[in-house]
Amino acid sequence: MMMFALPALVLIPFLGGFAAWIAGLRGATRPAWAVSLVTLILMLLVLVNVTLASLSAGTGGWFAHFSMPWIPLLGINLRFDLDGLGLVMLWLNALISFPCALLSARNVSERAGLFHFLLLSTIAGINGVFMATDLFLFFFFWELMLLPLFGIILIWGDAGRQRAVLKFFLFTQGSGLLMLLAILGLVIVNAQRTSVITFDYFLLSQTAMITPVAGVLMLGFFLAFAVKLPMVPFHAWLPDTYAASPAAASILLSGVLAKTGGYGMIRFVVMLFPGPAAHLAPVAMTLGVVGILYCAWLAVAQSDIKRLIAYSSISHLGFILLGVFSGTRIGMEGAIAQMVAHGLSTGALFVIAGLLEDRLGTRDMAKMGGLWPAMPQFSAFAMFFAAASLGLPGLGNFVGEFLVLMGTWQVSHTMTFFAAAGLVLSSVYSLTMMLRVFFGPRRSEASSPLGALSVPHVAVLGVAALLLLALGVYPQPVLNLSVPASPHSVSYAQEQAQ
Amino acid sequence: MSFSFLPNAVLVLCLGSLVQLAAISWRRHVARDAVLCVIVLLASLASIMLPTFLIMTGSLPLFSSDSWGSYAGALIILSVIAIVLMSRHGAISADPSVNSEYFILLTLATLGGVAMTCAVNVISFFLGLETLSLSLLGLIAFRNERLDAGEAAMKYLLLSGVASATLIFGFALIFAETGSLRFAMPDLSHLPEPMIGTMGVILVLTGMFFKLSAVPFHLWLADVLEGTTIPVASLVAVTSKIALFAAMLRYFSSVNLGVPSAQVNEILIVAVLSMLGGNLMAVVQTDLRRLLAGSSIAHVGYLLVAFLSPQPFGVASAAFYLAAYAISTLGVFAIMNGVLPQGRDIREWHGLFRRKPAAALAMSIMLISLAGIPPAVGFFAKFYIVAAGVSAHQILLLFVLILSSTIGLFYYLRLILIMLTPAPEGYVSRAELSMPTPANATLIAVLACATLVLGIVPGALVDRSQGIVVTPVPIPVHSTIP
Amino acid sequence: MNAADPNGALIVAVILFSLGALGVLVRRNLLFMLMSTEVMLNAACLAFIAAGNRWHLADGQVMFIMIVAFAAAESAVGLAIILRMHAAGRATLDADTGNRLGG
Amino acid sequence: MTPIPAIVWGVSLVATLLPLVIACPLFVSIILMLTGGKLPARATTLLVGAGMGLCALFAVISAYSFLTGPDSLGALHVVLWNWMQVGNFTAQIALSLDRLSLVMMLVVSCVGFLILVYACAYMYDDPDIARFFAYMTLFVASMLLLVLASDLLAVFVGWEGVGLCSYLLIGFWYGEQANAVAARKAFVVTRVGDALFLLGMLLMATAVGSLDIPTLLAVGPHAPSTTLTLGMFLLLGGAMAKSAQVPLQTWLPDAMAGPTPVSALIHAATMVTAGVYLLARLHGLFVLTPAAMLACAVVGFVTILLAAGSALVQTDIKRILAYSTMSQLGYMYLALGCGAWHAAMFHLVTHAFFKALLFMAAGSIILRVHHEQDIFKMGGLRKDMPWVFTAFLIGSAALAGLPLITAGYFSKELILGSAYEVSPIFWAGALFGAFLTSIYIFRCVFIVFWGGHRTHAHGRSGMAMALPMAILSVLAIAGGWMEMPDAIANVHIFSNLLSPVLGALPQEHGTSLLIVGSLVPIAGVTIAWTLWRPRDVAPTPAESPAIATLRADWGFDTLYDRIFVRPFMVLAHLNRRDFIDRFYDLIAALTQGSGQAIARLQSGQVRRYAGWIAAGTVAALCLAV
Repeated sequence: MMMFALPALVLIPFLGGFAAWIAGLRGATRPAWAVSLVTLILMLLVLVNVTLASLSAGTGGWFAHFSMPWIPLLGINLRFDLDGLGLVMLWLNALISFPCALLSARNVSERAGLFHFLLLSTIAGINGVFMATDLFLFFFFWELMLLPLFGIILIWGDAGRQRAVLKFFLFTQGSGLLMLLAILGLVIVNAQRTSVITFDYFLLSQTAMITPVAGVLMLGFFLAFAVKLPMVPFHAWLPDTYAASPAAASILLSGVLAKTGGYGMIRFVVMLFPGPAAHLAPVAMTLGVVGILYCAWLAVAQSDIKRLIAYSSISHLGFILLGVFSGTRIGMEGAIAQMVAHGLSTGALFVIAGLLEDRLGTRDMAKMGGLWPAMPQFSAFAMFFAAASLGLPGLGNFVGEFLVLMGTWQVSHTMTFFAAAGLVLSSVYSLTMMLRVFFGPRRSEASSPLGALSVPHVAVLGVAALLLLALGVYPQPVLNLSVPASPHSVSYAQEQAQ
Repeated sequence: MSFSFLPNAVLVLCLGSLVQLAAISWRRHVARDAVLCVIVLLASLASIMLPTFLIMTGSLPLFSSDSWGSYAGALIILSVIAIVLMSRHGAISADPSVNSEYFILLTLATLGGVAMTCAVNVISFFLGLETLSLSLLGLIAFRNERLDAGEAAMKYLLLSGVASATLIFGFALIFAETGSLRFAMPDLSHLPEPMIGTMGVILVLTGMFFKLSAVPFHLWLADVLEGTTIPVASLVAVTSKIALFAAMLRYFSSVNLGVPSAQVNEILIVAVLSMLGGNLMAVVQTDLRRLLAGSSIAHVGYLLVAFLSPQPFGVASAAFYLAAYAISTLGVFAIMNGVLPQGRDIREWHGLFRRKPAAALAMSIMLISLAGIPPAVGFFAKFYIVAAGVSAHQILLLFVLILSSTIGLFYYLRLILIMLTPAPEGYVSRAELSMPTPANATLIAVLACATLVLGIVPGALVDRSQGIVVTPVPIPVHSTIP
Repeated sequence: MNAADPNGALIVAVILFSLGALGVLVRRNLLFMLMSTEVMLNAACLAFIAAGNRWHLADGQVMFIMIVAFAAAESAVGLAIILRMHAAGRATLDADTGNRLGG
Repeated sequence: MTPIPAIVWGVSLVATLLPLVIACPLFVSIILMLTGGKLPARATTLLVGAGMGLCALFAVISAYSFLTGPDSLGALHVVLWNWMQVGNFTAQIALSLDRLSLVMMLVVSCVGFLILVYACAYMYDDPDIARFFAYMTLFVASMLLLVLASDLLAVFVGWEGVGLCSYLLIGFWYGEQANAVAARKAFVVTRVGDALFLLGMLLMATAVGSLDIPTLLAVGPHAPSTTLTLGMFLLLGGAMAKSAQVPLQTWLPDAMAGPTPVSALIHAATMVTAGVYLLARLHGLFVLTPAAMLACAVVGFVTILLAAGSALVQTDIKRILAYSTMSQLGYMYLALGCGAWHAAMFHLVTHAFFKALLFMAAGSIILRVHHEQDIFKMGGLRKDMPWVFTAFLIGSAALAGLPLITAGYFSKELILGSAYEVSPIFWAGALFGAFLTSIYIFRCVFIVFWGGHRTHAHGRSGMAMALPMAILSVLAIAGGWMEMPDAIANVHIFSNLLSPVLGALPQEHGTSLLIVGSLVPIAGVTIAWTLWRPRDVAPTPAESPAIATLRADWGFDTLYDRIFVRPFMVLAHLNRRDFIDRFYDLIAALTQGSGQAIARLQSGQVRRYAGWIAAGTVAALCLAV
């Protein structure tokens, strides 16, 4: 049963998306919405099933495996494998996808069917990325998940979306082609060594260990993921894109899509090319620290709330880079925890930003101010997530950042020092946001009357808050589960493969 | 004493054109001629699969039939069938561009193309080439009521005249050196005056690059595409290029392109120029056809990457890429023809997703395929080419390819973006939407499906293309001067 | 040198070819440009004849005949097109003026 | 490796009550948050009173049963759950009760209880009362966690939680921009310290492998001394920021923007003392790093004088108290620096009493003179509010350290004595500080309560406000009598209580110091009387540039603004469009340009096309030949 669970995780959302599209063809919003919710719930159930099976299999190593030939002549298979890291990422994706579907109900009025189709196929693509262990398949999903997002941003986005979305696509695709080059290089090298053409992650990992050109190949992977993460100086696409995206898209982008970069860094850079990655580490970590400080600094100056959150998000992602390349287990775990926590907190912040834009009709914080009395409940949520994103102990982000810093400390004291300075800056911009939006005298006379929160909003924000709290006070389950399995650890899945 | 085949397709097409002529001379009936044309093409397609009927013995082998030839031939015939399907636009009598001769010319063009694909002798190659270009000339000039058509034809005539002359002069020089008309690049090292031989090869390359419209010999393409009807434009952009690329591949099949030499360097430079030039040119175009011209130039550049990458992937990837390119480009042209015949200015395409969602969707699929994004076939084609390049360590070419296809993404995506967004204020649309004919509609549907299916399960086509081999023509050696 | 000396003939052919090319480049009258292309083709013919002579092969003559045939067809079509353009309202034979395509 | 028996939650009475001490205020806070201000004011106040009462009660009970219990000399270790465990690093959520944390717990819970009762009356009419108490109780909860947590990382949770709550409370009246800004400032400045604290923890964790405080104390001494010193300096930095010591003191005066009970609770009794407590908790490591101790002493020394100096010229009653807090904390740091842990803790306790008292009194004054805070607009309040006057007088006396009758006296004497041990300079400075203290506080007393009316008070403070003040007044006087020098009376309750943890009390010095220390405050009071005794003309604040600087905290604020804040913001705004982004735009422009150039080749002139073909061919030929 486990075998077919993995492809099901890709197929269910995709087919569900089709169903939603059909349902929405007659212009009705409700049915499409309902269908996509049902689909997500179905996906969640499968995921739960997989998780239970994996937990019974015990932590560490590879839990599940699926493989069938795709293009046999080139040794390309439809191969999925699942390890702890992938599982945690899948969960993050599933959790983030709910608000996207739930909250879209109000701000996607027309062509809802199409919207849900695009949304669900994005989610399917992301699921695929987190499970694919055939490099061609991985690349296929990697490119595939962007396309529907392109549509979502373009159709339902805000002003300036054309430029933003083109930028987004050129950056990601261009870097993706570099990765393609690296993949093929690895395959060819492997073919020359073993005279067998294969795209299998596990088989290639053997070659990746020993080939002299590993450094160059790794660079191709690294750049692709660095753009997606994003790492300074490849971050230029992100603020524009986040700002121009509709709420659902920016939630998905910041919540999950950025994490695919971190995931790739772990699975295809550090795990596949340990040696070269170690050589690259100082550079990568330096860039990570630079990103933390530089983008936090930029965030302070933004007047568009979405741009502020976007820059803050880049700044936090710097910690992931730091942790992944610290080369210590603790740093790696921290990076993973940070991915999850950041996904939740930033996603929630984008929900809030989207709602503000919804209610006030502007993203300019100069036009806001003194909103607390107008929407106390909502403001309290905002305060919570702002606190989370400035790394308040007891909330998820702190666990991630602390572990990352600890891992970094064992490598370099100065970097840790500067990263910690980033914590101070994060408090500056988070509180500046609170100050300019919610505190101070009421400035937004022009704004429409601000009603209470809708039930879905409360549910979404509440769940996110609870999860962050849980992750903050008792992260152990996640830390235990999310251990990335190395390609060399021969698991029963692999034995089945041979 | 060597055998020479007369490929079935050539035979069938000759007979077919005769039949068509006879039919016309009996009584003109456009619909019938169109059907006849399709029948002839289908027959020739079927005949490719069959073993060769006619094996004549002679000292002068003109044609060989190998898998490469038949693959390219089949591709050519299919593309022409597609063109015929899209040609029947509007009421037949109303559109003078579609008369009986039109279909004969199409058949002849096919004949020329097929002949080129399997020619192993300069004579047969030249024959095919000129049959193709003369009938093209006729087709370009066909819309005699339009001044543009005339101008386009005139330009094509003059320039292709120059190109053919250059080509044939090159052959003459080589013949003078080697004393053989075999259609294969001579081994320059064993010639009395290698310089003349090299000159000859360079001139031949010039002619070929012109027909392929590779930078810097590309300038005619945009004008011609702009000037002529859409079906003919697609004939120029797809069929003739397939034919010529097939012939070129055969011409160089006997030499190892891995080792650098004058002509290899030239091809390399031209490939780089074409990839960059084509995309850069397309980025700034506002006329859709000129944009497509740029894109097709760029794709020639990509093809040359495969061309420069030897076995195992070289030929296979080239074959696959030809198919992918043909499908997507024909698709774009078919949609233009069916939905927005006057949609020259890209701004005409604003908001197509609202007005004609299905067509817009199909168009986007084609564009995505051309841009090389999954799940369209173009993605796998590009992947295949890059694989070939990597296996041949063509680092420079690959980086140029990545750079240029990133540039290329820009305008393909911008088109999709335009179709998704409503027209800007103050722009008055001159083109009105038209309903595609059933034939055209089916064509679009088939091509769209093919694009997606081949993109998701390319296995079958890969197997086919992996099986392809180019039987190298024996290299003309320098026989002693009596 | 006798007329059959292949190298001499080749040199003549090259000169002829370049003349033709030059003609295409410098002449503005479409007719003359057409004729220049014919000149280039004829240069090719000459080269083939000479080469055929050099190797005592008939192939040269074959090519010669074919090229001539092609040249004839090409010029015929060319003239037809020029006539058509004239009929369609292009007043001049000047290649540089009255171009509508391009840019 | 820990010498302490780890007890799992629920086996013994203490182990059961200890978590509840934290849980009570926490639950109150959560309830208030979830109800979102829908509760009526009365219900809210009752809830808070009950919650805090229970908290204080549990604290007292567990304290009692601990002291009477078997391991009253050691510590009680209650493991709640494993927080995180990665590789060889483990962090636990565990509480540990020893005599030190016991004292602190009692102070926090009991004084906190009193202050919240007071606050119930003070804030009763505020529409946002529920939010206020949600923050307040959450604050108490995190402070208790800070006090009781046995793992440094868990301490950090409380540490930051306290910071967040103070941020929320300072900005409680967010309607005014200024309050919100002050709140942000307070958080950011303390956050600087927190970052240092975090780095210190990282260093310790890597050196020792655990952040469990007993383990640290046990294993830490074996760590290389440089590491230890660096770590201690970092922790000291964190503590200084929390305790508003120079040079990180600038946030405290602004923090008076919050309601007065907030000032009483946070900026007098509890939060600012967290740093002192932390250092006392780690004294076992602290003694090993003389450099850090010296630094600590110097910081305290400087702070005493600077703060006292600017307190001398303030006009806002709450600011006066704020600066007095700073300088009193300076005494504690001086004591810590001199290794006089008992003295520091003792002063911490007494200071909590009288400073809370002072703030409460000030609060009731402010409340009854229409939120007027400028002392020069008050006057002659002695008759209007005798009880408040008495309370304030007692508080001031304790702060000034009037001999024998006040708690402040004894604790300060203890500090002065130990300062003298280390260096007479410290002693002299501290003494001078005491002199200034008595001057500025009695300046305030004389101006506010004597002289003619300049504003008229209304209403009277209710029972809920009077009672806590009464209790604290008693403590402010009698609190000192549990620890007296032998010269006066041989009472050592406090030091005996703490000595199992902090070691024995250093031996006494001559009575001469004692006498000097007793005379100085009296001299100060007399000077204050001569300067500000009631005259026919209303007193006015002396004005001069120097005094203005003094009043503005010696210009630290403006200095920081010039050096850090302004450049940072200006540059940020210059680069708000992100020059890296601009760079990519440049690339795009270049592409477009070259595209234009290439497209321009297609002029439509057939001869030019032919020219290009010829050129290409010729080029190829040249390349080939």
